[in-house]
Order: sequence, then C-alpha cells, then structure tokens
Amino acid sequence: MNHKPSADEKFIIPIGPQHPALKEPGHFEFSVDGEIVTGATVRLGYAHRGIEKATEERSWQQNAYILERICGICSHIHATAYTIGVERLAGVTISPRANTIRTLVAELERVHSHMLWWGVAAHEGGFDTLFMYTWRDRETIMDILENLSGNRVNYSANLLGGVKFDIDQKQVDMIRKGIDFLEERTHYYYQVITTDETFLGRTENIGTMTREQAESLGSVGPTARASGVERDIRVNAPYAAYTDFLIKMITDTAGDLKARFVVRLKELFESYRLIREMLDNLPEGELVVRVPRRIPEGETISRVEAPRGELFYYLASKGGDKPERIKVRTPTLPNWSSVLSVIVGHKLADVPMMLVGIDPCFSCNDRMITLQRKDNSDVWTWAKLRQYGIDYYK
Amino acid sequence: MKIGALLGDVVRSLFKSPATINYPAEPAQAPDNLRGKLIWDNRRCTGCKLCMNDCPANAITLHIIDRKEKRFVMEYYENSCIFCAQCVHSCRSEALRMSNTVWELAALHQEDFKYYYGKQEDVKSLLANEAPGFAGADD
Amino acid sequence: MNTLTTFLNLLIFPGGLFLLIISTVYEWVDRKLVARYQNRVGPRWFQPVADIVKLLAKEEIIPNGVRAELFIGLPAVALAAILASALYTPMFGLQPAFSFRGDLIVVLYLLSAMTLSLGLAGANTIDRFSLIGATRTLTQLFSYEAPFLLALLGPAIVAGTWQINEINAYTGTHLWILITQPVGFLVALIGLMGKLELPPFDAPEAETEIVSGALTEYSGRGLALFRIGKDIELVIGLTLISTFYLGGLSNPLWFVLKTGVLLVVVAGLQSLFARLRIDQTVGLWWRIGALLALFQLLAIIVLRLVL
Amino acid sequence: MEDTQKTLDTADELLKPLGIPTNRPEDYRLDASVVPANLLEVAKRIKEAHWGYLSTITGLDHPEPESRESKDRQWRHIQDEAMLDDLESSGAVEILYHFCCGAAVLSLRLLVSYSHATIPTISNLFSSASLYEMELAEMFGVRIQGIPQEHLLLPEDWPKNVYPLRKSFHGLKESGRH
Repeated sequence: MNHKPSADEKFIIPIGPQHPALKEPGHFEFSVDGEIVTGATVRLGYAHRGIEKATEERSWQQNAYILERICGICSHIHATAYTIGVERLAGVTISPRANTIRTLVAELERVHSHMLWWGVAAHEGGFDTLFMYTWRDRETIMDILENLSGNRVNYSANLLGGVKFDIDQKQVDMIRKGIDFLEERTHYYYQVITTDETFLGRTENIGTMTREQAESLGSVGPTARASGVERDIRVNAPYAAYTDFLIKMITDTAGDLKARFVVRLKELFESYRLIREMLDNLPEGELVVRVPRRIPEGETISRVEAPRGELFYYLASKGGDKPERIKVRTPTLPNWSSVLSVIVGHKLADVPMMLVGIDPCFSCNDRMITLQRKDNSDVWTWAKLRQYGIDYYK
Repeated sequence: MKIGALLGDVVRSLFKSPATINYPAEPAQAPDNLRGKLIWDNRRCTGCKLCMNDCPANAITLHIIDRKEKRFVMEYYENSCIFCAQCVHSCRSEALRMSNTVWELAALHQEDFKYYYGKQEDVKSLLANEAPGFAGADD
Repeated sequence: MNTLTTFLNLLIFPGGLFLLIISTVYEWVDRKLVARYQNRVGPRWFQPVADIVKLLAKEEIIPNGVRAELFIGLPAVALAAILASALYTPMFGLQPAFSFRGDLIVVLYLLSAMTLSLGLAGANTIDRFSLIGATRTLTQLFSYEAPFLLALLGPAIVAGTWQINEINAYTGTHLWILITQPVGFLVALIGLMGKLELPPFDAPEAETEIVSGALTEYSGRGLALFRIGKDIELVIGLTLISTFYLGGLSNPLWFVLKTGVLLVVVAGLQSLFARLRIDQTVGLWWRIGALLALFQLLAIIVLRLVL
Repeated sequence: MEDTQKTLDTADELLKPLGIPTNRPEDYRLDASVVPANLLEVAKRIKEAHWGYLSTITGLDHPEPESRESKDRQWRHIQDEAMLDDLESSGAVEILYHFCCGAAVLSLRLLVSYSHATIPTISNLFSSASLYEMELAEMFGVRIQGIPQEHLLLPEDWPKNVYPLRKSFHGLKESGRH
C-alpha cells in the first residue's frame, strides 16, 4: 500500500481512525495535489452500533433510552424528537407545563453543548487555560441539570406523554442564579475569543463557506447560520413550546471559523433570555399524560433543532408495541459533507482547525460521505498532515 | 487586538481557591433528587412486573414466590442499571424510588452489584431452588 | 583539587544528587503554579518523584527501525550535558564548583546539546509523530539559540568577563542589570521559555497534534532521563537569568527568592497564551527577538564608548 | 401555519405537470409517489425551483409479497406490468426522499422490488445525497448507479448481500458468518 507516487500523481493522505486531535474515531482521506486539497472523504462507521435495527426490537418506552444514547451531549434533544413523534402518532397532546419543562431542558442542554464545544476547540488550538476555565464554568450548567433531573449527562427528562420531574420555586431560583453567572462569563469569553491575538491567528478567515455553498450543500445549524443561511427549526418549524416562547435566529455573514464561534456564543445569550422567559411564566398542568402501550399505525416526521443543527426523525408504526422503523439523521452528517467540500481548495494547514469548527460529533453520526476517491495512496499520519501544511506556511 | 486577553483572570485565579476538589478524599455532595441506587418497598409491590418489562437495561427481574400473600423477590443488577427512573414512573403502586446517597459504583467483583430485595425467607427459598432453568418456574 | 572534593562536587553538591532533588522541587512548583493559574488543585508534592521512579521501573521498549545504541545513548548524553553545565553555575547561591575563563560559552553550548540530542532522538525513529517532533524541536532550537545567547552576552560585556562567577560578583555589587538592560531581560526570559519548549512555544510536543513529539517512542529509562534533563534545564535557566539580570546570587536565600519569583512569572506566561504554530513562533522570534537583542547590544556598545 | 400550506401548494404545482400522484397524510407533509423513471426529472424540478433542501433519504423494508388486487397503499400508483409481477413474487424496499422547506416536508416515495432494486443517483443534483444513498445501498441492498460501491458503515469484511436493516436479518450468526 505504501507505494511512492510520482510527482504529478495526486496522492491521498489517510488520517485516523485514532487521531490525537479529535478524541473520537473518524477516518479522513484528503487527496492532495501539491498543496491544495482536491478531494476529501471521511469514512466513519467506527461508532456504528446499529441503533436503528435495535429500536425495532424494543418497546416504545425503552426506545427513548437507546435513542438518548446516540450522543452524549445532545441526549435530551434526541429523546424530545422521538417523544414528540410518538405522541403525534398516538394523537396525545401533552400539558403545557410538561411542554415548557421539556423546552427548558433543551435550552439548558444547548448551553451545556456549546460550552463543552468551545472548551474543546480552545484545547485544539493549544489554549489550555481557556479550556480549563470554560469547563470549570460548564460545571454550573451541569449542576443545574443534575439538580433538576438527578443525572449530569443523560438527564432522561422525557417520558412518553410528558416529563419526569417538576420544577419548584427553589429550583427556579437556583437556575436563575446559575444563568446570571453563566451570562456574565459568556460575555467575558466572547471578549476573549474576539480579541485574543493568538486565538484569532487560528480562526479568522479560515474555512470560509459562502452562503450559496452552505445552502446547496445542505449544511445545518450554527455552521450554516454562520454563513448567513436562515435555517433554524425553532424558528422555521417551531415544535414543543417554541410556539409560545419565540426565539430570534442568530446569523453572521463572514462564514469563517471565527463567525462560527461568534454565532454559537450569541446563541447562548438568546438561550439565556429564553430560559428566563420560560421560568417567568411556567404554565400550570400535570406532568405526564397516559400514552397507550400500543401506538396506532401510521408514520410521522419529527424535526428539532439540536445544538449542532437540524435533527430529523422518521417514525413508522404498524400498530404494535414495537416500532416498525425509526430513521435518525443527525446534524453533523450534512455538516461533514458541507465542510469537506469547502475544504477542497483550502490549504492543508487549515484542515484540523476547520474540522473542529463544525463541532463534529462522531458518535452522533456513524455514517460516511464519499466525494472523490483516488486509487494510489501514501500513508501519512495526522501529524504529517499538520506539518505538511506548516512547512507550506514557512 | 490584545495580547493575553486572559491576564486579569489568570492572575486573580492564583489567589482564588481551586475549583476542583480532590475527591474521594473530600466527599462530593449530591443534589437531593439524584437518581442513585434503586430501592424497592415489598409491602407496596403488587407483582405486576411493569418495571421489569419497561426497564431498558433489563436490570430488574421480579420473582413471584406467592402472589396471594404478596411474597415477591426482586433481583436488581446495579451494574447494568442506567439510573433512568423509568421503572419508578412505570410502577403504579409507588413501590420504587431511587436513593440520593448511594451512587458510588465501585466493587471488586460482579457479584457485589447483584442485590436480592425481599423478606429473608423468600430470598432464601428463591436461592435454594435456584436450579438451572429456574427463570421460568415462578410464573 | 584533590579527588575527594571533586568527587563530592560531582556526585553530591552541585552535581547529581542535589540537582535531582532541586529539579523535582522546581518541577513540582512549576506544575502547581500553572495549576493554580488555571484554578485547579495541581499535583501533590511527591508527584514528580513518583513519575520518575515509575518511569525508571518501567521496561524500556526499543522500537524497531531504530539504531539501538543511539536510542539508549542519547538520553544519557542529554543528561550528562545538563549535569556538566550545572557545575559552572552558582547553584544554590554558592560559588560554582568549577570555573574558568569563557565557561559561559561552554554552559550555553551544553544547554543546546541537550535540545540537540532531543531532536536527534526524535529523528532516530521511523514513527511519524516523533519525526515531526524532531524537525520542530530542531527548528525551534536554531531560532531560539542566537537571541538567547545575545541576551546573555549583554551583561557579560558590561561585566567585561566571560566567566560566570565573575559576572556573578559584578552583578552582585552593581545596579541590577534588569534595570539597565530591560529589553535584554525580556529577550532572555522568552528565549528560555522557547528553549524549554514551554507553552506557548510547545509546538514540538503539541499534545493534540503530535502526541508528545520527539519523545513519543520513549518509555521507561529513556523518558525518565529526558524528563530529569528538562527539569534541570529549567533550574539552570532560572539561575543563569537571575545571576545575570537580577543582581547575582550570593547566598541560598537570595537564590530561592529570585528564582522563585522568576518561576512565578514563567508559569504565568505559560498559562496565558494559546499554542503558537511552529511557523508563528519562528517568525515572531526572528523578527522581534533577534532584532531586540541586537539593539540591546548596540546600545551597550554605544554607551560604553560614550561613557 | 398558512405559509406551510402555501409551500406545500407550490410543491404540488411543481409536480402536477409530471402527473405525479400526491397526497397529504399530515398538515405539514406532502407525499409524492414516483417511479425510478421519473425520479431524476422530479429532483431536477425541485432543485431548479429552489424548493428547500434534501434533508435525508429513508429506507423501508416490506418483506411480504403483495398480490395486485390488494388495496394497500404500497403499489396503488404502479402501472407497468413487470413491476407488478415482481411485487407478487418477492418483497420490496420503499425509498423516501425527504425535502424540507421551512416547516413543510415533501417526501418522494419510490418502491422497488428486491429483484430489480436499481435506482439512479441524485447526488449530482444534491451533493449531500451521496452519503444517504451509500447508507441506503448498504443497509437495504438497493443498487444505486453512479456512486462508488464500497463499504461506508459496515466493516470491510461484511459478508456479501447481507443487508442488516431488512426485516429478514436477525444477526450475523444465521447469515453465514463464523
């Protein structure tokens, strides 16, 4: 396999599946012509657990828990998409209080996911102090979630027909205090990220994606909004309590890595506002409504806005107590295809930071995209990719 | 464009006490509605096995010794339990709750995670005739 | 010098044992300070000792595709170079064990021999990560050597001698060179951090990019020797800068105080910046560092002519 | 809600000239039944009209064969005889192309029998489609002309024509792997 290509021949740089930058298994192949990346394929599947097949052998109640474990940081939004779909199939409408609590936990999870992401992105750029500070402040949001639901990561707040826990006045004050602290810290980090010289050196106009590219490639979430594409399911197709608590869509036009940081941070301010609004007028109503164990026959599509973008659920039932088919399309998947086609034409040195830029979640999408493939290849490591780019800069 | 935007924070944190605690030397406090180890109240249990069917991790097996005198034994595997409290919500007679003090999962071998809840004599009789193929015997 | 005192000097006082102890103490203080800057608790006092003992106990695996003698020899060469250079510095505020005219150049040479052997150790293997680490270490070595040397020459010229303990005596009696040559101090401090590959100049061992650079293939004894070498290099670097710029070291109390303050500043700088890419570090240092050092030297020479 | 209806109506107009039967199972959804022949035609019209974006492609397995007369929604719109014979002998795979625009979701439903499961690729119109098509091919055994035929999710040594998401698949042991 290690055949040395001649000068004009393009060659492929395979990296991964274990690479020191991202702690998750993904295998990248960049075909490179001299310095410019001409093609990119990512081969995932290393975290493929056959979840869709598994859901066909479990009851509707049990499926919520396996779907929650598709992703560690956006477990609640997966369960929300699933429960909204099943409740629609069963023709059950849940109480406004349960609906609001479900949306509140979804926004708290968005804060948690974004803070985790920019801590890791700072660590990728070697900014360990910012990584330590961010993850220290993230403890506040995890304590809030633990206090509410009883579990730090997989909070499993959802039940078919409502939510598991209620929020009393003491918890409301606790959330409010935590949110005030987090808002003040987010302002501080916004300052740091947009002014610190060394950090801007790694993010400004790197990996720029124009609006047309973002739209045609079907990219979703903050990555798309950073390029000016108005795509936010909470606004286009409001679900759960987003019909009563309206959210403002944050977009940017620069489309580069810095814009992606800025969009996510501004989204946090929007989330803090929404959380306070929800806490102010938490409607009355019981927590859970009875949902039959056998869901009537039918199919439905449930779309929600996960922290990384649009999450698409297709549910079909044949009237039994086990689903006929559940299809999950997670947001990182189209983001992969959009970033990898934007990488084409970029310098090799920017590739690592760009990959981190879309907040990839491998366990979220155990799939692969093939855009272009050359036959000959020379084995390089992730490090050689970086060094190859760095020599170019010198 | 500032060099070292974190300067203020870095110097201040030299004098602040660290945010990290050295657990397990210092105990970590858990919130009051933490979902820890499952606790079963055999007086309230009606033996309907809803918890057993709904448990996503098959961590609960309910053995019915005698339905009339309501003598049941619950076999609970704490290491496969995912602490989601679905059983607590499925149970119609509120016989299950999750402790908020016992949550540290560390033991030397698997058996330590296997608990038999129920009256002494029921558990003994269950274990006594724990012959192979026992699982189907009690239904 | 009868053999007993040399034996004592080599093995006990400024030599082996004492250096080992003081380097682990300084490594612990450094890691504890960086941790506190990052609001963490940080390691316990015996952590560096525990690390080294663990490493020495571990089996040393020699990867294939590597020249075995070089793989084993290089860590020893690195440590030897560092230990030798310690003999000429006023360790712990006392007179250096040996001293001769021009020993400043020898010490600087020995210090860069350490980084050189680290680079060679990386280049000796076929593992990609250490190859990258080796090229980065050597590029950083060449870019940090000259300005650091110039920065140390400033006080030497002012003191009019190349002998460290004479410079030590001179700086002890006169005004702190830090005040007369602030630029030189800055260049020396940043040059030291570049030499020791402390963040933000830790591209050669960027954990998220190339695992641990040139040391990726090393385990057990080799890694332990390199680690000790690096710690001692930190101590020697701090003593050199404090002898030159902070008014000499006449007694142990001064030694601990001055190097301590310097360590607090170095640890602060470590936790303040994001890691610079290797091309950014080299670009920054040649454009700014070298020029500053040259201006500093020019200023001294011009001043000496005028005064 | 009314602008979703408007978006769905525009989609309806798009498909009317091609004589594609459509129905609305839910207020925000529009289903259109297509056949392999007119799939590319429909996809091109959607792209030119900039009607939303391709969100994903779902595969459904219908293992039981169906006689012509049965009124099941599966094959109501199919006319060509050869397809109907196939459907009576072997099972079928239904492929749904989901396009989203705002709150509206247009799903193109395409039915292919096991034996003739070859469909054209739409990845040159929608570049992100190649990923979903690769997954469909691997999981349901649908041959898609125009995209590289190699493993995407399943390991390299996955046995030939064993398709995990088909109802007939119950684990690797029966399907002849060690």
